[in-house]
Amino acid sequence: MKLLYFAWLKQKIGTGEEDIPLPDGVTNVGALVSWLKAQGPGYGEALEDLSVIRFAVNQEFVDLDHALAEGDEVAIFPPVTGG
Amino acid sequence: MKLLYFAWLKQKIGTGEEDIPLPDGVTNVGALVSWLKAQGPGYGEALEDLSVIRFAVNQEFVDLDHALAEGDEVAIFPPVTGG
Amino acid sequence: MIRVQRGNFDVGAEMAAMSGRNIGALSSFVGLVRGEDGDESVGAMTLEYYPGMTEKKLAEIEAEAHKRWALEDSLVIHRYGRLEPGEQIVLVVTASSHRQAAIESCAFLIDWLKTSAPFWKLEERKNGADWVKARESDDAAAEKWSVKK
Amino acid sequence: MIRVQRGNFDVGAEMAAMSGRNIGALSSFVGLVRGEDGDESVGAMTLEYYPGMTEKKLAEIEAEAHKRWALEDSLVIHRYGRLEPGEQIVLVVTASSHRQAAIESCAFLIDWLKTSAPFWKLEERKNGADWVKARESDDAAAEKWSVKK
Repeated sequence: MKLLYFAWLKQKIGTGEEDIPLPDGVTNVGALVSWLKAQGPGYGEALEDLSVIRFAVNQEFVDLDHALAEGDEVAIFPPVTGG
Repeated sequence: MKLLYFAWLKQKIGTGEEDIPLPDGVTNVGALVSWLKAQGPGYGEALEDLSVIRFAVNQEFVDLDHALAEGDEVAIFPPVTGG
Repeated sequence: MIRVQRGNFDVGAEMAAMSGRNIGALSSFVGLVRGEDGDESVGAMTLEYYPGMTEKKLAEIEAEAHKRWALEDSLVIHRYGRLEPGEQIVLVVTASSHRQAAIESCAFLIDWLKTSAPFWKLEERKNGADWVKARESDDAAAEKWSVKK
Repeated sequence: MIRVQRGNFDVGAEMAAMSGRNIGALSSFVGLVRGEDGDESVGAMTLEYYPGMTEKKLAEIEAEAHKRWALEDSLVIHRYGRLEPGEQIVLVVTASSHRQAAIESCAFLIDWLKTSAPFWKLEERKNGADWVKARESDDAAAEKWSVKK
């Protein structure tokens, strides 16, 4: 799957995009976040407060319980601020 | 005083502007209209239905009972339609 | 600024010329001569105005907009004379630090201009030319802002 | 039409390019980078976006505007990247036969763009650069149109 990070999430994680296989046991966005938090201190810091984080799967806004499949494009970003 | 006519009033009266001395006994706009109606068939026709006529004196909207003085600029026109 | 003029105007140039210390929002409205009214095709229209009073009333409503909203700058251009379908009639531009002030004041000015500005319109149609009557739906638009006509 | 682009845009040319059978009203809104926020001076801002999703969401809201109002044409241009104070950020143009449709749809689109479009802003201030937080007053502006964010 493709992971995309924007704004300060991108800065804290240290990359804007990465490709990973869907991790074992990860069935939804919430589980993916838990898995990511264990991947390093940048991830842990970036994903600490979920109240200021939003998610999109295949370019549609979703909640934490949205199911994931191999091949999905998952984007993680702060609430949008508009232009 | 200076009299100005606009739109179809100008067409019916046959002129857009005329200078006349304040007629004897004419003290307000209503009296001026009565006096004008007697000045010819064009005036009579133009000023027949006062519900579709508006007045300005010295470039401010006024009612029929607005007092007139020598030197006033009196404009007579249909309700404005905007641009 | 208020301009009543015979000639056309350049919207881009006018918007670019708006000046202010801290403009974050520019709203504009351009009114054009339509070629159709419902199913009926219409021809040119001729706009008559009252030189002196028209500019005065336009300046008054512009001042009122500056009283109601925090505007950095504003512009009203209104043309007169005979205009063909597709031609520009009127331009309103408002500039503010914030978008609500720019948007609302622009809507306020154009609602007033389209209903209460001292202009009279002669429309050319198939059966001849007719002076346009004031419309009640337009009055309602002006009343929404509680402006004395 | 939707365009997300790095470069600047020419408001006059874009408005002149609007096409329709019977355009009587053109509304536009231009958002610019302000140099001051309250008493504080601000520097450049950098706009980040989500290529693909941002265009998709902009196209969706444009389609929604065409569903709600009888529009002849519409245009949304949004820039990304680093922009200095005074630079243009966003343009909305709506064209309709009637002014209320043009004015309301333009306000609808810009309210949505300013609050709900997938962009993130990094502002440069005296003490460094900060990512702008979503504002509640902006949410209220979008809610007025009952649009799902």
